[in-house]
Amino acid sequence: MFDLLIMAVSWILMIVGCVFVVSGAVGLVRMPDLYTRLHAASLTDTGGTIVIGLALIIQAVFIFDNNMAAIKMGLIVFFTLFTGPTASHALAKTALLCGQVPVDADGKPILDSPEEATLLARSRPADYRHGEDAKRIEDEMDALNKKRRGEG
Amino acid sequence: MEKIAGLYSYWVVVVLMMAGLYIMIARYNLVKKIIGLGLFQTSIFYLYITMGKVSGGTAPILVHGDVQPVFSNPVPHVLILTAIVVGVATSAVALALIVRIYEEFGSIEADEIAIIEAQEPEA
Amino acid sequence: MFIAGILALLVTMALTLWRTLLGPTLFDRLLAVNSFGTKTVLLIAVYGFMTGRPDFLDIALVYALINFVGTIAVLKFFEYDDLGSGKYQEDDF
Amino acid sequence: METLVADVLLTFLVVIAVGIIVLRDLLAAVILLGAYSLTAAGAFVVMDAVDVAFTEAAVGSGISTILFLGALSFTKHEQKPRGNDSWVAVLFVVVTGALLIYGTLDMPYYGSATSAAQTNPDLAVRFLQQSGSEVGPPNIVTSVLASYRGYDTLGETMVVFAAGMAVLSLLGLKRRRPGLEAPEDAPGDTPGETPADALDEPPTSRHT
Repeated sequence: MFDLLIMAVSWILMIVGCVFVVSGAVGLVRMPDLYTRLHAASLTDTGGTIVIGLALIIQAVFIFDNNMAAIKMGLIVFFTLFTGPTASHALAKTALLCGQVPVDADGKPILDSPEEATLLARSRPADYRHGEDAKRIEDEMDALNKKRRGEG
Repeated sequence: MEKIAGLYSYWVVVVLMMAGLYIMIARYNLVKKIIGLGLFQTSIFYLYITMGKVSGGTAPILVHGDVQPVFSNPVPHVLILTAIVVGVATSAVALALIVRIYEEFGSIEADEIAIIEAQEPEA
Repeated sequence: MFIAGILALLVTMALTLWRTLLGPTLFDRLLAVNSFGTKTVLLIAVYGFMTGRPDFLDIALVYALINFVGTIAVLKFFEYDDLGSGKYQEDDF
Repeated sequence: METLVADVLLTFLVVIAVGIIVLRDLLAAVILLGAYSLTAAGAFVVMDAVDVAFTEAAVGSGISTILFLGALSFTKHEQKPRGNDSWVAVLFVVVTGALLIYGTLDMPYYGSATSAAQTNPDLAVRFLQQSGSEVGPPNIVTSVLASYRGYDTLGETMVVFAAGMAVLSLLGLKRRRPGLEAPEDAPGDTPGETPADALDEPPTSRHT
């Protein structure tokens, strides 16, 4: 009875995970635009990994009686939980920074120019690419030091 | 049919090898040539590893217990472990050479470099 | 169960590979390759269980990390045209 | 099933290789090369070569990609859009490939347990049976690598060392040649800089 339950649960998790990854791949192929593809792929990647990982952990603990494998699988799920969204975020931000303009449902660009996308991606006002941020921080530090010296 | 199934992996290795060779011959871009070299190398690794596989075998790691499983052949694995590291060392030297060539000639296209070299009075 | 999972993963990998070859921009390719790597990790894990020797999950773990690091390295290259030496000069590229 | 997985992964490799041939952008080719190494490593797992898969994933896919990106960051990353697909090269490659395929026809089939490589009493059989008692570690690849073929590994280490020295001497040392004056404020020019700092020097070129 217990074995049957275990098998049923891991089967269901495995099938759910497979549905996740396959739908994600279909979305990756069929979606019209980089950002929509990113949306399709990243969510299902992480979700599918977690669900399939859970199925495998259940198998490892109850069927294979191999706790080390379960721990390793748990680590894989844990890392994917962090690295998947991080990589997607970095990808989207870099794409925007490099001037990839998102489009709306009709395929019309929602921004006027690639430069606007670049500006949108820069959450900071200064152009850190050419070291102006560093210069600003240096100036702030100098001001702080001067103040301290004035006090002391 | 049995022949196709049995020899498919070798044929794929040959195709990969030829893809690498084609890139090395037909592309003038030096970095692309090194990428072709990488393809070629990996296909050779593949040739060795496929020859070491035994059907129904497992990785050659001894297990405790009375029932010993069938193991695949460990010798090709050892040879290829060495070859992978040496291959990356080769690519590293080649890429360093390319960077120097780019500094010298301002181009990484083999034919342009030949033209530039021919135009110079003396090297 | 494992066989079903492996078949689904192989189909998925084929689809992502298709997007890799098709992808109009480099970002599409990178996204597809990243997704492909994740599927490889899952494939190795499920394959280990299918053959009854799930001791080799370390490799899947290494793949997951290498995949992430590789993606981030390429993205960094996109953003700075450089791997971050900090001495970037616009006119040189 | 195992053979099917291996064959499908091999087919993926062919598709990626075709992509590398067709694509003109070098960055795309490098990304695809990373995917190629990762797929190859997955196939190595399927073919029971776990140590090789480990090395290929870490070295082939990780370090090699970073090396290529580093090289590209010093150079240009577009291939010239030219039709340089010469028929001579295609013919040469096809003929060579046909010869190689002809050569595979009498090879033992994939997974054969009775081929010469599997049954030689001095190689695989001996390592499989005796390495546990002769050397010790359960991983036979480790025993062979470190003990039976230890000199091989020593030579490998020497090759890697030589390659490191070669890269350093190509890129790391200060350049002093007539006709190529380093700019006054170039970072590599100040004395006391380490070679690693000089690596970051932007490319100075006569022709661009």
